[in-house]
Amino acid sequence: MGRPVAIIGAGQTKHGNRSEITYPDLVREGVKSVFEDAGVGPDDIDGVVFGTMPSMMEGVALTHFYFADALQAVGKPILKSETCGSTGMSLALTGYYWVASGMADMVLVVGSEKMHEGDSQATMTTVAEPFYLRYFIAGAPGIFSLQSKLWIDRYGLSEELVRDAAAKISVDHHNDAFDNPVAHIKKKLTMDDVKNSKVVVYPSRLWDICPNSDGACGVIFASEEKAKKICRNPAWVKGVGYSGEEYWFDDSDKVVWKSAINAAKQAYKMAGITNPIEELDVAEIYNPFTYVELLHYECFGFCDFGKASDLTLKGIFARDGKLPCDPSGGVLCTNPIGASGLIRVAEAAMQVTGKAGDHQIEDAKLGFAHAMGGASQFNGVMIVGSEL
Amino acid sequence: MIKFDKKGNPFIEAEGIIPYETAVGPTWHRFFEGFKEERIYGTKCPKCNRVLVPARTFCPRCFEDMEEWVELHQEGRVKGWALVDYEYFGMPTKPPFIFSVIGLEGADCGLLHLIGGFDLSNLETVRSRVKTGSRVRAVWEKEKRGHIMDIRYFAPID
Amino acid sequence: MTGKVAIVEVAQSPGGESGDNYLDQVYRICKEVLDKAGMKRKDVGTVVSASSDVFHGGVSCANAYYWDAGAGFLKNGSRQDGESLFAFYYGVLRILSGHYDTALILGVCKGSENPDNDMLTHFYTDPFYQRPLGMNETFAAALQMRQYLDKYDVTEEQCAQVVVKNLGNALRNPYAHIRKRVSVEEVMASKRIMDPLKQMECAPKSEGFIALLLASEEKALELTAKPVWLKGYGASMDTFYMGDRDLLSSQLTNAAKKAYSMAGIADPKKELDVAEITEPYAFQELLWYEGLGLCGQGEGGKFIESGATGIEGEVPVNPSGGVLATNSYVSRGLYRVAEVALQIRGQAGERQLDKKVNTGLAHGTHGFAGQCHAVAILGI
Amino acid sequence: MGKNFETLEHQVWLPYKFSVGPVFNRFFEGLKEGKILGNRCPKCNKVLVPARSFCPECFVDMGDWEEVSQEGEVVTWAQANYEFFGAPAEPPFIGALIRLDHTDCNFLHLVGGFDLSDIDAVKSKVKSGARVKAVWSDVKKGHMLDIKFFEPE
Repeated sequence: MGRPVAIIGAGQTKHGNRSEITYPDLVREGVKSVFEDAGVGPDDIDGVVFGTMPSMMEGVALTHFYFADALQAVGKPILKSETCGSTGMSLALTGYYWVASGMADMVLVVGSEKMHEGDSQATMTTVAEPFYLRYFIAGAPGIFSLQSKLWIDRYGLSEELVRDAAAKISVDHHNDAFDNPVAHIKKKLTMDDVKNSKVVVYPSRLWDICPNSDGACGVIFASEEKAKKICRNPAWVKGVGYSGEEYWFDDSDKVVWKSAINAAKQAYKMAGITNPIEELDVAEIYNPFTYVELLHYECFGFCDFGKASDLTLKGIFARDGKLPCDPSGGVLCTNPIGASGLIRVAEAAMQVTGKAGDHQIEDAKLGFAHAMGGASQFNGVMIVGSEL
Repeated sequence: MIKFDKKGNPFIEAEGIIPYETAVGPTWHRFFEGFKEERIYGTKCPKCNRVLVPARTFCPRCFEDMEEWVELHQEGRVKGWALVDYEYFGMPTKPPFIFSVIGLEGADCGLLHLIGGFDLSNLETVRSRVKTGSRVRAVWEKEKRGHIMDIRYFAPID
Repeated sequence: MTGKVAIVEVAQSPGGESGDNYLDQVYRICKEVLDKAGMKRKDVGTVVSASSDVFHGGVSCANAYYWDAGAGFLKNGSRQDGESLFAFYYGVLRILSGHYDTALILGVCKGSENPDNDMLTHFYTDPFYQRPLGMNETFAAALQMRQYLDKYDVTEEQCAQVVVKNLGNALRNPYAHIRKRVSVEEVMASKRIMDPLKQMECAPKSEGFIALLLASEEKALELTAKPVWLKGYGASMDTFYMGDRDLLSSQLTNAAKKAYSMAGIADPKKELDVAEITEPYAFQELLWYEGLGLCGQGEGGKFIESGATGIEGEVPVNPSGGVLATNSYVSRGLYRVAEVALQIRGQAGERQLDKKVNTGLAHGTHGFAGQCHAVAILGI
Repeated sequence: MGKNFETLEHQVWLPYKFSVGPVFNRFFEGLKEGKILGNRCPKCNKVLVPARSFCPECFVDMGDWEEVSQEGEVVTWAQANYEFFGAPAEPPFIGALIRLDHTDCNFLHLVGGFDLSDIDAVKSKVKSGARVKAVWSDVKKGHMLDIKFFEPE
């Protein structure tokens, strides 16, 4: 499967409301931070990959033009990947394939979003075509809450049990975020705070839902030869997967979710993983909604279908559990959408190289990163490890 | 003109309005003609035999033309639902409303539409009226314009 | 290159306005390319498409919408924004990585659903400086054209000749949008919408659904007797603000240099049998001749006048009629690739060049005055 | 729009709040005072206008601010004779790249202040290398069009 590919650096901006600077300056902050982490500069880069949410979110179309300088892409080939919410993972995959193909030795991959400049839910409505879906979709909270409800009702579990599990996810992640210096929302919450917060789209309440964040993330992918020369401690891409299904929401089952199952399967196969809960040390799941994180545990084979709530309440997926999920606080606490998927990869790479600071999972050697997108129809996975 | 937010950060406001004109094509045309007669049509895949609604030109999985039109029942069961209780810029349907997947009899995928016809202001009332598995039936607008909202909503059948 | 990738089949839609539904058009073009290759949807390795949200009929996250129509059901795929040559290249990378042996490359743009390109390209601007001043692609091109005319011995009539040549070529292309015989005088007399640019020197707004099937060396030889191989690729981005750039010395030179060096081309004028160039504004074809090294700097006008780029010339440029005939904005780069591939395969119908075509060049550009260029070299 | 087949008309309509940042803010403050501000790259020493937060070429933060000259030379220009979305003025008007004296990039703006109805007359006045000078609006709001246009000398 092509050449081995390493991640030799990852950098993030401080995420949150970044209305004090322009969008190109935000992108540049992300680019500078990854250059600094990798110890390389623009001259070392063979190609640039960039992506955001659609033009409607940015208010500027084809943003690779606008950010050409902030990306230091002048004179270089560029690829502009965009797949809605999974954009960040699609960016990472583009960087991976570019290096794996042998056509570049070092690729700078950057994703960004400045959500305080646009209107995220009004933009999400334009993801829906104007004949049918547009009248109902109600932004991301609409479609993902509907998916959550399908999942909640599937296994005949008590609503209280599932509600508690989702509340625990929220409490834990908002607390985890205190140990992530770049996270956006950090908050001490109780289970009751979450369960009594305002209904946005039932079953999702305010604290079940991610914020709008401004932020950028950069990751540098490199060939084995370059990585070994430059970097003492690179992360290695062990497995990749991506899968998508039909556009219209209920054409495929969204509970036993094929695109999620497939994406993980592809990545596990390539990484030689047969028992993910035993073999993985940490996972960064794209979790803009609490319930959706639970649903993914099942689709990724971290547990049996219908068991995610139980095991979550037992702490299996907590920071000190068997398979810590989203120790960074995840998308639930920080969501600059075009960067969010790439942040998952950056975080997983930081974990397996021991660079995650206060939210480091001890001895993490194999990390799982994920993003989802489209009209709840795409899933992408990248598995990174400390060993080639 | 430059304004300043609460923290003193300068910004400019703008609105982007871009007009589009989308070709309807024969499949949507026929589907919405059916709406004018209060009929809901799906199409059947010659290969996998699934009936999909709204009607399609092709089966997304088998990648074959779907030429057989099938009229569906106007009753079905709620497969899933969510109560939308927030509003944003340019939202086409005003909250509160129930966004739902309805499994019409005779169809192999759900139809996305609204559930309504009763008071949506109280979550507990809503939860008692709508459950996954509840039976619902299409309620039509009097004036039809060949549009997805010619069905006003699906109402629970008690 | 680290391996070989071939174009196995090509399917393209006509550029004129049609009342067909968008998704149906995407489905049919994919079906056509698969039928030609004798493949089923499930046999495709990966799908990479190109589309841009503002050029996408008002539906954003474009590839979510056409994912299944684009043969993507349960595939590992991706999408490129802006330039369809990017999607072509990304498909090549995916094959070279060893993960896939086939890739379906899709370019989609239904111009008839969109407002005019001036409005859409206006959204390329930053909100503070270039937007209040009304910048768009036509405005940028007019500034570039004036500088070109001023600096070199290039005449407006020579620019107009590009329109005459390309629309003339389009008469033989059943897929072309604008097909009519025009004269230099007519072009010169058309409205000077953005002086020195004239109405007839600006590309129209077209539809374009196009699908290419790519394959690894082994798979290609299995699928076709006429593989067209990718020999070289180069792309290069310029700085953003118009005022920071030398509008006459574009990144095209850089992109072409990379592509030629990969393909082992030393003298493009001699070694290329055909070139398909993205020329949304007539004079740009002349300027791009220079960037591509087909003639010297400032010699684009004389070069077209010599007939060298005519259909029977030394390096015929845009036998398809080019972008002046069919401007399916996002997918126009893939249309260039498709035409070169068809010429090499001898399948270009009435517009087939009257010589053996072994090596050809496809060029794509987007952004103000060619902010970004991509060049692909194809051959037998 | 009116096509000869069945269509659905709709629009994308979205609100934006673009962060101006300190550099553009200062530049626009300058415009309000009738000044055109640039800044200098500490590495390549170029003066860029409008002022930037970073040098696109050197990728370092820009250094000293400078009020730049309000006069310069036309580098290239085009005359718009049609209406288009986002146009800064009713047609006809002239857009141009202008090299302000002692700066190192071209400044995008309008050229005007004289009769544009006859293109040959225009061409005798506006050409590459022609000297132009900023003419300001009476009311300045911190906007690119606080400079009305540049007028040939």
